[in-house]
Amino acid sequence: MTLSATSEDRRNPLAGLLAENSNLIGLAAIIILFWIGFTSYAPGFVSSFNLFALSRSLAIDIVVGFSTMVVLATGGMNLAIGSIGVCAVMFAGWLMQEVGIPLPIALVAGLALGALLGFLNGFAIVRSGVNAFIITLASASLFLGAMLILSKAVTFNTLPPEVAAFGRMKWGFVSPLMVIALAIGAAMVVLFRFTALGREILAAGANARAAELSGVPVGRAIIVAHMLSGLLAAAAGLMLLFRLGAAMPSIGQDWLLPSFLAPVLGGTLLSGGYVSVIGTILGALLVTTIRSGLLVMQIGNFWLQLFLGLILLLAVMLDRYRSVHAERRSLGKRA
Amino acid sequence: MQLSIEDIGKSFPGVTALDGVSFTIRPGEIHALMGENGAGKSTLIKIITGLYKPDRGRLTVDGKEVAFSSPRDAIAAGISAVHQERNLIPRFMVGENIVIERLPTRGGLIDYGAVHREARRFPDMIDPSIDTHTEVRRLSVAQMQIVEIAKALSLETSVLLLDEPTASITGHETEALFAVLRRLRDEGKAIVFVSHKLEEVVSICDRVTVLRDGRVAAAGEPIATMGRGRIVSAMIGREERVAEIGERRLAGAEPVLEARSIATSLGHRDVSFTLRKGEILGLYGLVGAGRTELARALIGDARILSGEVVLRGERVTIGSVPEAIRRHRLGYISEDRKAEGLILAHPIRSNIVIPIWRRIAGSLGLISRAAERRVAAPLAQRLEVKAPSIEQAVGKLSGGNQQKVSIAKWLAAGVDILIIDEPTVGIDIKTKTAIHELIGEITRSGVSVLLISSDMPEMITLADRILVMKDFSIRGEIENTRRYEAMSQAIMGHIHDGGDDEAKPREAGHG
Amino acid sequence: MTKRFTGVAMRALPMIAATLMGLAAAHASDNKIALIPGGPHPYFAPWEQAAADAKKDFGIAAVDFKVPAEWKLNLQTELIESLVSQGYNAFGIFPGDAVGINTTVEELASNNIPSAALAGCSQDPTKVAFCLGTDVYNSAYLGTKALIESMGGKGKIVHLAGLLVDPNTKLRMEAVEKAVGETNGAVSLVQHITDTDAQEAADQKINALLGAQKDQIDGLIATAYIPSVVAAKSLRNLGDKRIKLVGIDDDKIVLDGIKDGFVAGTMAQNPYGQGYVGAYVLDLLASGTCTVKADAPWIKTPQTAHFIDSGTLLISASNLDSYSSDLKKLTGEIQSTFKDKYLDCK
Amino acid sequence: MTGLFDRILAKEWSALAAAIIAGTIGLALTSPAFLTEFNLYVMLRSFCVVLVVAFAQMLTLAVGQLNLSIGALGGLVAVLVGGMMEKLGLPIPVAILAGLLVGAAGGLANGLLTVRTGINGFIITLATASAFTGINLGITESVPFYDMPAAFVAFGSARFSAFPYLLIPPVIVALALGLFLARTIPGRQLLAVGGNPHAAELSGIPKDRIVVLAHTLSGLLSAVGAILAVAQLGSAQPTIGADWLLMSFAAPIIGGAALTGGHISVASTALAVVLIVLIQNGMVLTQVDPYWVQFVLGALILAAVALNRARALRAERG
Repeated sequence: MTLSATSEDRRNPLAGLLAENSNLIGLAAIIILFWIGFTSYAPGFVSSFNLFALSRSLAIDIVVGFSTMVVLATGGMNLAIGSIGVCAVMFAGWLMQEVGIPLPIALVAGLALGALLGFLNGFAIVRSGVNAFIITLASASLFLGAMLILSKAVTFNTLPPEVAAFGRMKWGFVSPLMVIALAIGAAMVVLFRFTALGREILAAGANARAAELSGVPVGRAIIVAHMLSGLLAAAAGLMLLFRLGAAMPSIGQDWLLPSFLAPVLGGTLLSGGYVSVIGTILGALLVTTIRSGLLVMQIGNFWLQLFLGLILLLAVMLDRYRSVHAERRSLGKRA
Repeated sequence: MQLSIEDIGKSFPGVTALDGVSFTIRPGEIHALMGENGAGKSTLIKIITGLYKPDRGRLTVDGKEVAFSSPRDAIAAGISAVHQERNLIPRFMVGENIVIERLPTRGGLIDYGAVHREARRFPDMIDPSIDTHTEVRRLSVAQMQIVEIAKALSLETSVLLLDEPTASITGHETEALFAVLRRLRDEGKAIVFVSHKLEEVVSICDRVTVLRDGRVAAAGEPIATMGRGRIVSAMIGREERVAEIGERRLAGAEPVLEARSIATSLGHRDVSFTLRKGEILGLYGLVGAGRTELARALIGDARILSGEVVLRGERVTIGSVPEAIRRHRLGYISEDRKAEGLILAHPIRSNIVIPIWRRIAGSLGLISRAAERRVAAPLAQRLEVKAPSIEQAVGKLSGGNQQKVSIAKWLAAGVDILIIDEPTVGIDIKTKTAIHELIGEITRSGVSVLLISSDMPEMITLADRILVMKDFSIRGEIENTRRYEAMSQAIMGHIHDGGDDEAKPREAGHG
Repeated sequence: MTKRFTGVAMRALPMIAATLMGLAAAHASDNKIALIPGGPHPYFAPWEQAAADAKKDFGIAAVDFKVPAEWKLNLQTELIESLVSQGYNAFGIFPGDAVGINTTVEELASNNIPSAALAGCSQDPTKVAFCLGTDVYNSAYLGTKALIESMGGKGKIVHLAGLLVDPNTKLRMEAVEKAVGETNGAVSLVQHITDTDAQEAADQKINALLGAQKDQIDGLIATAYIPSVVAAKSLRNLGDKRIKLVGIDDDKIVLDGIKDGFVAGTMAQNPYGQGYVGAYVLDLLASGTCTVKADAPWIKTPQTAHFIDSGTLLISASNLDSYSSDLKKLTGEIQSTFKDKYLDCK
Repeated sequence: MTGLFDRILAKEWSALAAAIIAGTIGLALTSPAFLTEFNLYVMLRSFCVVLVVAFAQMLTLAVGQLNLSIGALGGLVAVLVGGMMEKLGLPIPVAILAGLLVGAAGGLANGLLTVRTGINGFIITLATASAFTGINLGITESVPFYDMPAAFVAFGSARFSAFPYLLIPPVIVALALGLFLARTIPGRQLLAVGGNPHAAELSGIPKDRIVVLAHTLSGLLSAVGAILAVAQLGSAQPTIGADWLLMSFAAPIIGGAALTGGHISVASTALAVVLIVLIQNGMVLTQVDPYWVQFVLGALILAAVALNRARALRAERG
């Protein structure tokens, strides 16, 4: 019998593993290089204060990256993550401050709102068949507008003290928010590697028509992906709420670029069908490292925006090369 | 200008499309190019019109070798073509579409008066009622086809290639087109007429070249000497390699799938047939007969407007493909393996178990790769899928192995009614036979198969009964006597009924 | 960052300051102090000069003016955190959000890094040592009084205010309403137009307002930098001297407006003083020579119980040339009396 | 008669024209100030920049590309033009020309990167947008250039009764664009590539070069929009263009532009801009909460998309 399934894995599991995660190792190497460089230039970079601050903003960047990663899996996109995030935060803030709802219930309500708004996006995209870009561009301004109208853009800043306290908590030199982000990451790994739902989302992203004809309810998979994206955007927003200690209407407005940077740097394909959870985490780490490093090197945060743009261009080129390479590999032509 | 094709060869991963094709197209003649699906016709056309580059052999124009890297080069060398798929710009006017390569300008701006004057001449030849000012998207399919032809004519090249030009135009317009072609031929142009319609080829073409399985069955034979019968047999070929797939006890098998005068949103009217348990029901027809569309309607991928579908004796309406699979255990193997059958980037393991992820997953919806492997590996082994490991991306497999993965998928899904659409298109002969045996084997284990194919030998090998389809309706039903000669004549009879055919096949069913 | 606002008054300040401050004991200190605005805004431009002067006058190792790229609290927080890891050990901050800034301030305090709120206060309970800023309520009240006077005590006025999200805006709205209330009916407030502290929004709203109700309005009170500038420019474009305008801050366009009679006056704030005195006190706190006196003569405001007024005065045609030296004198007084009024020092 | 009515209804912009007329009448009745000369002038003036920005996006949409860098590129050009005039004291025409060149160069970069990587412009322009903003912030450190030459600022606010001079360049651009798309070869090629890329390529149209041309022109128009904005505001603000993204998509889409490319209309896009400006001005007059504009724009896009879907479905069935 020609098929030697089992032997392949035993013979060189390490080789298999290495080949598959070659780009993750590359990414990790770059990150380490930056860390060495920045630390040698500005010792303050690895001070416990900076590491704590770094871990806090990294945690949020990771979850924002996940929020886009889950829709990239279906080959779609979600421009409304910032608006969904701020809606969830303002809703939770309003519940806590005006209605007096205790913190845990307000958090759950915020997450539920995020999932609902994500569902609306997914439902509109599947039902109307219109390009995800337009639906989420329009819904982004709808959600943001609705929130601003209801809240009159007033910050909810007399929140229960636990909110700010949790934001400042320190476990060793890491913020508990980082632990939450890694927990969500673990959940993502379980979703995409160990559940039927995750496989259906990836199949819908890789080839929607073939998936449909194989019995995968593609419409449902896309809607669920957008619900998850909304949920994660709300989670990121609420984590920011802890960090800032106040529910502010300006949350989430600058999430679009980092939300693409982290997954794309990490290897998630823009065309859909492949996600790398660890890649997204490393992608977010690289972006946060560079952000913090530039600040510490007093290059001034004005030039930061330029660097982030160039990095995304580089990541996109890398992605292009990888997917063309993967395409050539999967079509049998020797790369 | 004389165009000759010399020993052209072209192959794709896992299949040789063209194997040493040579014939010559002389000026002042209409040269028919015929052949069954998968005979290599469309690949040859793409080579002649510069879309593909041949692996071996060469094209010569008046003896000089030419090489085309793009359609532009072919046009420059004097070869223009009307392809099957639409190549018009929907929101542009007819006139503009025709002369888009050389829009006349006055003072830097496009002179639309000149555009219409210039473009007017060509559609008028065929259908004067077409106004060059209307936008193409507002035209009927027939009118669009005429504009495509007009566009090719407007290039005034010395060689004009028409791929199934009469597929969607009426008899009256066909006559007008033939008159134009005859006039162009008399002006010394060379015309390559690619068509399935035997009676059209016989009435207008001077010579015919027939392709079969990538090789030339008849090279530039004058139509007068060939005659209808010899053309048909050249197309279908004589080999008697009818693989033995063993007898099946069909007597008294109860019907599993019945269509009672169903009409669909894709254009079927009053289609009825019965598929019995363990039977292979053949559905034969040419391009555009509506067979794939019928399959899509049956599995819930298109709407059934009227009539009844009865599954295992019970009347059903199937809303979606997932429902067809999960609730009715009805599967469909698509003709376009790469785009609709498989997920190329994903490994064999997951491609096989896609339909049953939900079933393998526990209550929490959790699956491990090991669980998938426990289902996929034995199936891949049983179907002898040649691959280094089950983690191999399906895209890296040969056509034959990909089809085996496709079949393994449906075996995993445990469907007992399987619609198979062109199972062995683009697959090498050796693997083809293995797949035929495989289909035979699964029917013996109780699966009923609706086989859609335009590969005559395959149909006669596998099918118990054969329905002949044309223009979205069933034209006849023939018991399969497995005698190749009689069966192929009978089938072609149904397809080409209406012509004054010498060898009128007697009604089938004679022993 | 080259200075943008090279008004005559500005250039004179350092020389005068040096002479007046001669008496302060010049003691070298190795503190690194950072003055951080909420984001880029012309109001804070004088902080850069104030930082340089404070460094020179008080021999401080470093006094730097660092601006977040945008008006976003997380960018301001990120910048402060980064500066801490670069060794800065005292911060003068304009809070991006009155409450949001407290989490960062508490973190600084826990690393015993002193911080002070400058030009705007953080909401109590807060760990900032003190809040040195303009008494916005008083400034808006005096400004509205001046406007009413220039209108002859009667007519309709419109209030052009800054961002709704800025707590100072609410105080200014209340002050305007109080001043109008005291005319018991002679003067009426048509509406507050808020969120005009961005150029494009201001331009669109103020022009639309003038376009629509030019004839029904008699006076404009602007309590934010950018609307004052836009209103001055619009009135000049309209060639309208009937509508009286009292603005805020001393932008060249507003000062020229006063000179040419389009603008009745403007409420000057004292950004230079806030930066200069702020750096001086933070240096003392950072080196531990002094601590803040609990029972000092603090002013109590709705936001904080540790408020110090950095001074405000009305600039009109009369004191157009002398206002900057008046402000200078005011800064000198606050700085020299600060130690014994508000601090216990070793 | 119904034939004529049907034909008008079929026209994309029929719904738009109706909405505009209804809006105008409504506003004129509710607030007397609406029809005053100065208010019309204010509306027309704010119409200029939005129109040019909408045309910039329309051009990339014509070839089925999405351009997210219009605002960022505009901001960069604004501060460069402002800086050249204030810091380097360059004469106005030289600064404007340099600004237009920078805009075209930015667009060219977008086009080349998109064609070279084969990825939709969306991601490329998302990255270049951040790069352009980065350069803008790097140069200005967010501090605007205030001292614009008097003639330049005067042009920004000069008017002849209700007609602002600022409206002249946008009108010229609109006419030129209409002519370019209807009567020039590159213009028709641009629409052809958008309508049916494969057919265009088969007809010998250099697809890649046309996509680069579309991006370059889009960059150029972003620069025009930026220069008009600087003239209107009288100062070169680094934040110019920050809120152009939604606007640049809303107008062409409401004007019936197909996202997949190939179908755009200068007239209906212009009408869509009129409608948007009308709504914004209306809201200021009726003292409606400013945040409603954001909400209404999103709703308008969805409504336009739904209308186009309905019209497409009806056409399919009809």
